[in-house]
Amino acid sequence: MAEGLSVTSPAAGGAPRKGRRTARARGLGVVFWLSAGWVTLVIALAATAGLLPLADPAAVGVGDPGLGPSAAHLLGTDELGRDLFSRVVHGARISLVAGFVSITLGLVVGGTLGLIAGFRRGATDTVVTTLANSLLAFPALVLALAVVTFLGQSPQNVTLTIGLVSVAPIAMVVRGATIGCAGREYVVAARMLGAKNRRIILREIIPNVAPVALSLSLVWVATAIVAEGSLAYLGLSVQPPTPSWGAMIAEGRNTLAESPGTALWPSLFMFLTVLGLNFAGDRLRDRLDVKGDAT
Amino acid sequence: MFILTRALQLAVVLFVVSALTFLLLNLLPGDPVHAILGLRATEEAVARLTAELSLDQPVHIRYLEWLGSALRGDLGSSYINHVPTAQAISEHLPVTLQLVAVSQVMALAIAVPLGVYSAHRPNGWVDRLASGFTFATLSVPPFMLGVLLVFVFAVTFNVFPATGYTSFAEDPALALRSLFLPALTLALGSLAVYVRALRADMIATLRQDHVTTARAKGVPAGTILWRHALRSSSLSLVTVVALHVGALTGGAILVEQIFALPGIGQLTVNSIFQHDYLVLQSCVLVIAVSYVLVTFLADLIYPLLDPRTRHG
Amino acid sequence: AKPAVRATGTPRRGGRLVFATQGEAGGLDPAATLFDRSGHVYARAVFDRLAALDAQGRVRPYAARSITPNREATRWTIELRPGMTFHDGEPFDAAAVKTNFDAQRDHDFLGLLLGPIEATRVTGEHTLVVEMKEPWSAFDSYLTGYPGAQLGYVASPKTIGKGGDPRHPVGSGPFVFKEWQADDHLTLTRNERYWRRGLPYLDQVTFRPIPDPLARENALRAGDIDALHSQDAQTIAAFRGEQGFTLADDLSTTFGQKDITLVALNVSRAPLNDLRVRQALACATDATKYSKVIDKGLAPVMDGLFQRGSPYHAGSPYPAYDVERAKRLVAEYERERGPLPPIKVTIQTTPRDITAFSLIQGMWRQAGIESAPVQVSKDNFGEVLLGGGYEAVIGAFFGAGDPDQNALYFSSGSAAPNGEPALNFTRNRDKAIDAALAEGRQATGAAERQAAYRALNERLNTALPFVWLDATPYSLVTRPDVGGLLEPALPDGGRELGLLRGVVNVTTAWRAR
Amino acid sequence: MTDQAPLLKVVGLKTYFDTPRGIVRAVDGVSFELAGDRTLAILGESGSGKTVLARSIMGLLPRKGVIRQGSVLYKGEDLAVMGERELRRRRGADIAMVFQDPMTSLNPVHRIGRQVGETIRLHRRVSRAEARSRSVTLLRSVGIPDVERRARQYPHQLSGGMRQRVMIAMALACDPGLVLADEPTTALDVTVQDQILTLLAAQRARRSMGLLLVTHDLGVAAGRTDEIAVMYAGRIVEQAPTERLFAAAKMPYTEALMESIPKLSDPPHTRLAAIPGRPPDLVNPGPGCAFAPRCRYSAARCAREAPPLRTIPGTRHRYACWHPVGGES
Amino acid sequence: MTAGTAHLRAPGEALLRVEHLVVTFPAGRGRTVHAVSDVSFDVLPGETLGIVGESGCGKSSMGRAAVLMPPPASGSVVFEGRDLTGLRGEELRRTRRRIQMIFQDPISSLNPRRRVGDIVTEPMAIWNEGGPRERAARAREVFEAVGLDYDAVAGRRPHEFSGGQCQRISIARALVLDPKLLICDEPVSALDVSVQAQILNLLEDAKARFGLSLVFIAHDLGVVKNVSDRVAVMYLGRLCEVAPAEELYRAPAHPYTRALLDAVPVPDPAARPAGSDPALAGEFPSPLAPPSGCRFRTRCPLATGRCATEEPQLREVRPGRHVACHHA
Ligand SMILES: Nc1ncnc2c1ncn2[C@@H]1O[C@H](COP(=O)(O)OP(=O)(O)OP(=O)(O)O)[C@@H](O)[C@H]1O
Ligand SMILES: Nc1ncnc2c1ncn2[C@@H]1O[C@H](COP(=O)(O)OP(=O)(O)OP(=O)(O)O)[C@@H](O)[C@H]1O
Ligand SMILES: [Mg+2]
Ligand SMILES: [Mg+2]
Repeated sequence: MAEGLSVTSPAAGGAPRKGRRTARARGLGVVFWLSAGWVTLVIALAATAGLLPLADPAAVGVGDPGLGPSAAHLLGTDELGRDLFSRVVHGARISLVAGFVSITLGLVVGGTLGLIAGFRRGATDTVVTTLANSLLAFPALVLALAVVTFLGQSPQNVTLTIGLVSVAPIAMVVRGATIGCAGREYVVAARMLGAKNRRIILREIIPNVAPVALSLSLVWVATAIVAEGSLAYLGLSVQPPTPSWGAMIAEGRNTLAESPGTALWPSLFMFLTVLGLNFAGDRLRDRLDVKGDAT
Repeated sequence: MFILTRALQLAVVLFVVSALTFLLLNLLPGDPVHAILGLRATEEAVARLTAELSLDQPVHIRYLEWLGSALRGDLGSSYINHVPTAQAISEHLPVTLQLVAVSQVMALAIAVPLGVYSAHRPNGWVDRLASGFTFATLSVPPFMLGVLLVFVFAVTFNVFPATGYTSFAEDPALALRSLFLPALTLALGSLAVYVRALRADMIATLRQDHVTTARAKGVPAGTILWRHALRSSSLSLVTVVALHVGALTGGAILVEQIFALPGIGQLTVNSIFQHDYLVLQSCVLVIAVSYVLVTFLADLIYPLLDPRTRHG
Repeated sequence: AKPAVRATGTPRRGGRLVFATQGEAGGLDPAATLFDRSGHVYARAVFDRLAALDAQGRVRPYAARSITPNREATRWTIELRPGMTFHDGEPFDAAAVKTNFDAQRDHDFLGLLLGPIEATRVTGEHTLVVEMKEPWSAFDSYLTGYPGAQLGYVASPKTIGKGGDPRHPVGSGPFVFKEWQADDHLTLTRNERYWRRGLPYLDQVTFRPIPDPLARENALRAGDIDALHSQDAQTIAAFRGEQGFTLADDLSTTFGQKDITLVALNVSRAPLNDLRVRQALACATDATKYSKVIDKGLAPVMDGLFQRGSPYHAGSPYPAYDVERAKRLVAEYERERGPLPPIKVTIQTTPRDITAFSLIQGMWRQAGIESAPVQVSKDNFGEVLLGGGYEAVIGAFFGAGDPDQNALYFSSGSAAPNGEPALNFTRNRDKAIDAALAEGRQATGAAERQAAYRALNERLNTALPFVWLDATPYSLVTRPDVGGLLEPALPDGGRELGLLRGVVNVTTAWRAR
Repeated sequence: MTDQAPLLKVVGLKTYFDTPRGIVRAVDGVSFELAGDRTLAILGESGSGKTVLARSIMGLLPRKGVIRQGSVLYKGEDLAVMGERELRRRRGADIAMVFQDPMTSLNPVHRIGRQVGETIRLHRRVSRAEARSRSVTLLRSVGIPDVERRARQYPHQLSGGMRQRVMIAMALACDPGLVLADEPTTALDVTVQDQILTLLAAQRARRSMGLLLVTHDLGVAAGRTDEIAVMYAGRIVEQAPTERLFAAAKMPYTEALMESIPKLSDPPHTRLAAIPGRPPDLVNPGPGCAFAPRCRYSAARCAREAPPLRTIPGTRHRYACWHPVGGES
Repeated sequence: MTAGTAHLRAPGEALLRVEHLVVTFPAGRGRTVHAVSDVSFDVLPGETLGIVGESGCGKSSMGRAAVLMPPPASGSVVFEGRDLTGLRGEELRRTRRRIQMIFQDPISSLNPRRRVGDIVTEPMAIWNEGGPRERAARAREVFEAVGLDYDAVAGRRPHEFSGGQCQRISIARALVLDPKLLICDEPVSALDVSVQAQILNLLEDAKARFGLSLVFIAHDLGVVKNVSDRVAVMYLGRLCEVAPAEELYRAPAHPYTRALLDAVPVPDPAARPAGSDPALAGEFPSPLAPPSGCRFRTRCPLATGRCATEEPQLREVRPGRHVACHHA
């Protein structure tokens, strides 16, 4: 029976067909790990902000105004004498929550919609794409302004807004990936074996679409952080004196001359974090070889 | 046929967008009547104006009324300063359009050679440098980038104006100069995406058999890059450019604010704050129309670039 | 500081000026739009004012030849200069002025300010008589063209009110309307037939609204504009001592009234309807620190409605900064009425307001008073303020050429319940204040007026609808080759007040190159 | 061309790829000669290095990560040491190539007439119009009907067979001395394959060119070639004139290959003599014969020592095996 | 007009009986591709039906329509006596599990994100059969049948295997549900010649061991002959000839079959003189606008006027041999 090809040891039959695996593990590169490290650090700082021995970020006059970095105030103080390190760390909370939570939201809503549209096609698809296109055509800032002014300025609402804005692009990406995947022969094979739609989506489609969405999601998070910054810059994010990076930059921009740190530190944190996310996301996307897997 | 179905789709999108705006504005707090009347908001004045603006009607009736007159080309006038909406838009829209156009020309002028060369020598030093540079620019939010550019090029070196707008019709050279920094701010944001898209497509194309065929024919490398590979590699680029341009019409708001440009974004923001809903409604519509038109244009460009996508 | 912009040498004819203002004006019909600071800058380039303030703060005729009250100040006679015409050729005569006056009196809001006017009568081609219901000694200050006093601007009667295009002003002023692109620029060109011989010097003046102070400063540094005005101490701090620009400010001006940055308290809303809470807030607020931190120590700290040095300023009963006392007051309040809820402070979404709020919040917290911000946009600010939809609000108010111009903000008559628009936005009703305001308006003697306004100040500082912070310093920054912007000559000799509340006159401006 | 210098002489050609997995020895010491006017088939399974060999001869491999040794003498000139510029002048003019997949080998965005004309204009100083008329003639000569219209069409508007004809026209455009055809019919149906092979053979004969026909199909090689070289794991393991190879294959691999193919002459359900195992990995070849693990005659020596390519005296038959089929002769 | 059902055996005998199958696809702009036009065939238990034809002639469409993936435009598919085309939803799902399919591309028919063990036990999970132990045991059995060691391969993912091994895995997956009929859509076209023989032998073995019937689609005539009992030749959505394998190859009756056989390159240098004319001229016509009458007439050496007007029916020319040609 089947002469001689029975595989007896992993080594004999298991030499990888292509060297993708090993290349993947090795090839992420130093910059990726630097980026990931930075983002992780910022996340850790933000998560433990309450536990760290930091000054109250809103407390005025914990130090003299406009101090430079020192042991007492790692990044110095702003023109109100608030501790900049504490503010930047607490600001990270808002920015990161706005970034990650909103994209999670977008992924759940947009992902589901895209998945259903891409899988069912037909009328469902038409409705979803039309809605998504309408959302895309709708100026995001007007949407954001409307939601924020309607529901009030709170971290939750800002997050919700950015999540809402991210729904359409995410839905379109997921839809595309789903269509690409639903046409593959392993989906036909699963159906031949009698799998029902739910099972096919769960077992065959999601495992192939999720990496696409997830590898893009870091880039989306970066975009969402910038979006929060933009809203904050327009004074539409969280209420003062709660710090957020964008709000700090907007506030500190006018006092660049006397206390440059007020705007520069949050700018630097934001830049590095967004850069890190973009870079790590891009790397990951390259490495996950999204194209090869989903289309 | 194709154009017809697309046009129909676009009409539906516009319908949904305008209806959505109406609904959204209806939900917004604040009341145009009080905003307009201010101190004069006596009870009967409120009632009179409410009726005048048909704010006492249910939303869908108002929407249909608005739609009816909009379709007849009547977009109404501002509640606040009574300037006809069409005039307000025709004053502000060209600014944004010129800004976006210049920014995209800039972005493409940098992105195309950079993308092509990066793909020609992937992981070469140009590629690495380009990717580092474009990622950095991608990661500076526009409000930081704008402030930075102003500080360097306008305040410190006085090379370009920090604010203001001159129309091309008036003085092309000055117009270019005054649009330079804001356009650059927008362009640098798009740059990374464009370079990545083109580079990826280009690398894929350069791996294709027909490129080998060309090499086997003895076609020089430069000709292969620019004549054989670029055109069929620009589909993704066209797509992302369309998406960016479409989004920029409404997305240049921050840049318009930083550079004090009287664009459609400013008009939109002002009309939101002033509850000038008729103007806002039209702004949203104009932004949506330009988005939709640009994506439509992209659809028309694909077949020009790639005959395989030609219909019929 | 001495005004630094001075014409060196003789003015030169020709050239253009680009002047950046703080924001766009809604329109330029004096009878339809309430001008803000930018509006006034625009307006005095296109229109003539009947009167002006001189460098000592006295009212002097400008387009009018004379403005004279009767002894009781119940009838004012305005004599016009013969031969003046508007840009559209209409004669600038008593009938035209009457049309303007009547149109403003018909205006819902402007009409309120002009309440005491009984009637206007044309008694000669160039003579207009204004009859008052009651003595109105400061009426002439309403003709000088400052915020709250725009009656002095005279537009061509053809263009005023309903029939005209508010964005195509036609006046008799030094410059003629050319074009106006909203939110971008208003361009005016020289009126070749201006009645003031030899003026204006400039061929063209362009106003550009740049709301963001930093953008405005950058524009000047980048050379986009030639001059700007600002109400941000930051601007003074930034340009003070800087080579290559000339800076002027109004820090040393003591007459009239300054714009005062303050926290206004809505006395008709709990818990601020309790005097102890207002006292506590006043005690908890360190205005000196505020001035130092927010206004770089440049702005004079205020302890009342008038600045030190003003004739109306007096040692007042305003509570001194005293955290302990504030705490006691809060405790007292809480014993009686339960925990003090956080005070909602309405601010505008500008970085400056946000910083100011953060600082005040920090101060109040030290006295055990919590507060929370409510952000509104610039455009909604007025609506919220006048409608009483706030508890406390941070803002700058009351700058005027004459204290009488602010009467409506304090009088009981202009208060209204929350939800209805009221100029007396703190809704503080006080008979004594009404009396003081009437006295100030009617008194013709300086001493009587002084007493009246000192009484007003005293009452305000007792009832405490306002927590005073500091005066708002206005500044004017130009390129060095811009001359004639400050203390321009008046038509009949003497010098005009160059910079009050950011309003400047470009009639005599000139470029050295 | 003199008889002493063969049209193409490949000596010890090695082409390795430096990959993250290690060095891939795609072509590992290949030598052969091809006289003008003759057809040599390179026969081998997928991954045996046929394509790499053909491209390596043309110098068409990427610059980066490729290690190349040996010489490629075309009419006595070594292509392997030529600069890119010089090589470019020969490609398309002296040596032309036809690729496997006519779907992807033509530029999808250029009209086919232009693609043929481009080759002409690259190597011949002719006007645009001249190039156009020449390309029309060429296209007609490869059997494209309604040429004038077809020349203005894009590749996707043509059938696979038509496209391959265009490829051939392009290859013939400058009357090359040598054509390398890399599996020119693998993507085509049998009936079309038949047409294309016939066309290639006819053109080769008419223009008396050398033809290197790369294929994995024994049948294709059998009918149209003068000589066959069998490749396995980057090496030529047997080479002989076509008749001789079929009559007396020496290499067990060649034999096994012939046996594993279902023949039309066998009755249904004939059990096939499958070759066990799978083609070897080219990254870490062992020291011995690459076919040893699958070889039915394999002995201890085969795994230890690689057999050299030996020529049977007096013939053009070469093979590399310690235990040749039918014994050593 | 029908293309004939003369070649079908008695309905009771057949495991699968497909009649008058029509498959169409929308081709945009309101046009339709007639991929399969009125084709009938049947498969007896234990029989292998080979289907050959040129690319695009509708082989895959026919194979897929036979399992209603997607359902055909018209026609009936009777499997084990039940007409599948009448079934919907759950019932169809249950009946269809006895027919399984093997695809051309061994790699893309396996989900790259799942482990091979899961892929093969998935069918049992779908049908909720047995516990983990039974599933593993069954998987071990089918893996053994396709010549793979369950323990060595179960934990790995498809990309770690060669094409031949992937094809074995998909055969194993198809066998798990104990099917009666296996539809093989070009299962060896993507494989190397040396591996192809392994898979062909494996299919024969599996057929014997599990009592399968096979529909074997291929374009390689040699391969089809090797596995088939009966062969159907397709051209542009129609059947031209149906005959026992041996006879078809020995004496092709339809001119297309003959041309096809002539065009096959034979690994024998003596078989055909080099330089002879190609067996068949012309190109495969567009399925968007098939020729009238006999679809092969545009390339047929025997074509006459009648061929253009009258569509030939499959008719029995000799016992067991059915040809759709006026001139056969
Ligand atoms: N650019 C490359 N980088 C790394 N390895 C390569 C590259 N090109 C080819 N190879 C490897 O070289 C070996 C020979 O490949 P080649 O394409 O020559 O085979 P082939 O005989 O033409 O096969 P096929 O019949 O599939 O075309 C293969 O193992 C392949 O993986
Ligand atoms: N999903 C589809 N949509 C539109 N047309 C299709 C579709 N599937 C197949 N076709 C068309 O139907 C015809 C028959 O296709 P089918 O795939 O059945 O042919 P085939 O004989 O299997 O060919 P191949 O040998 O290339 O696999 C072709 O013309 C093809 O283009
Ligand atoms: Mg190959
Ligand atoms: Mg098929």
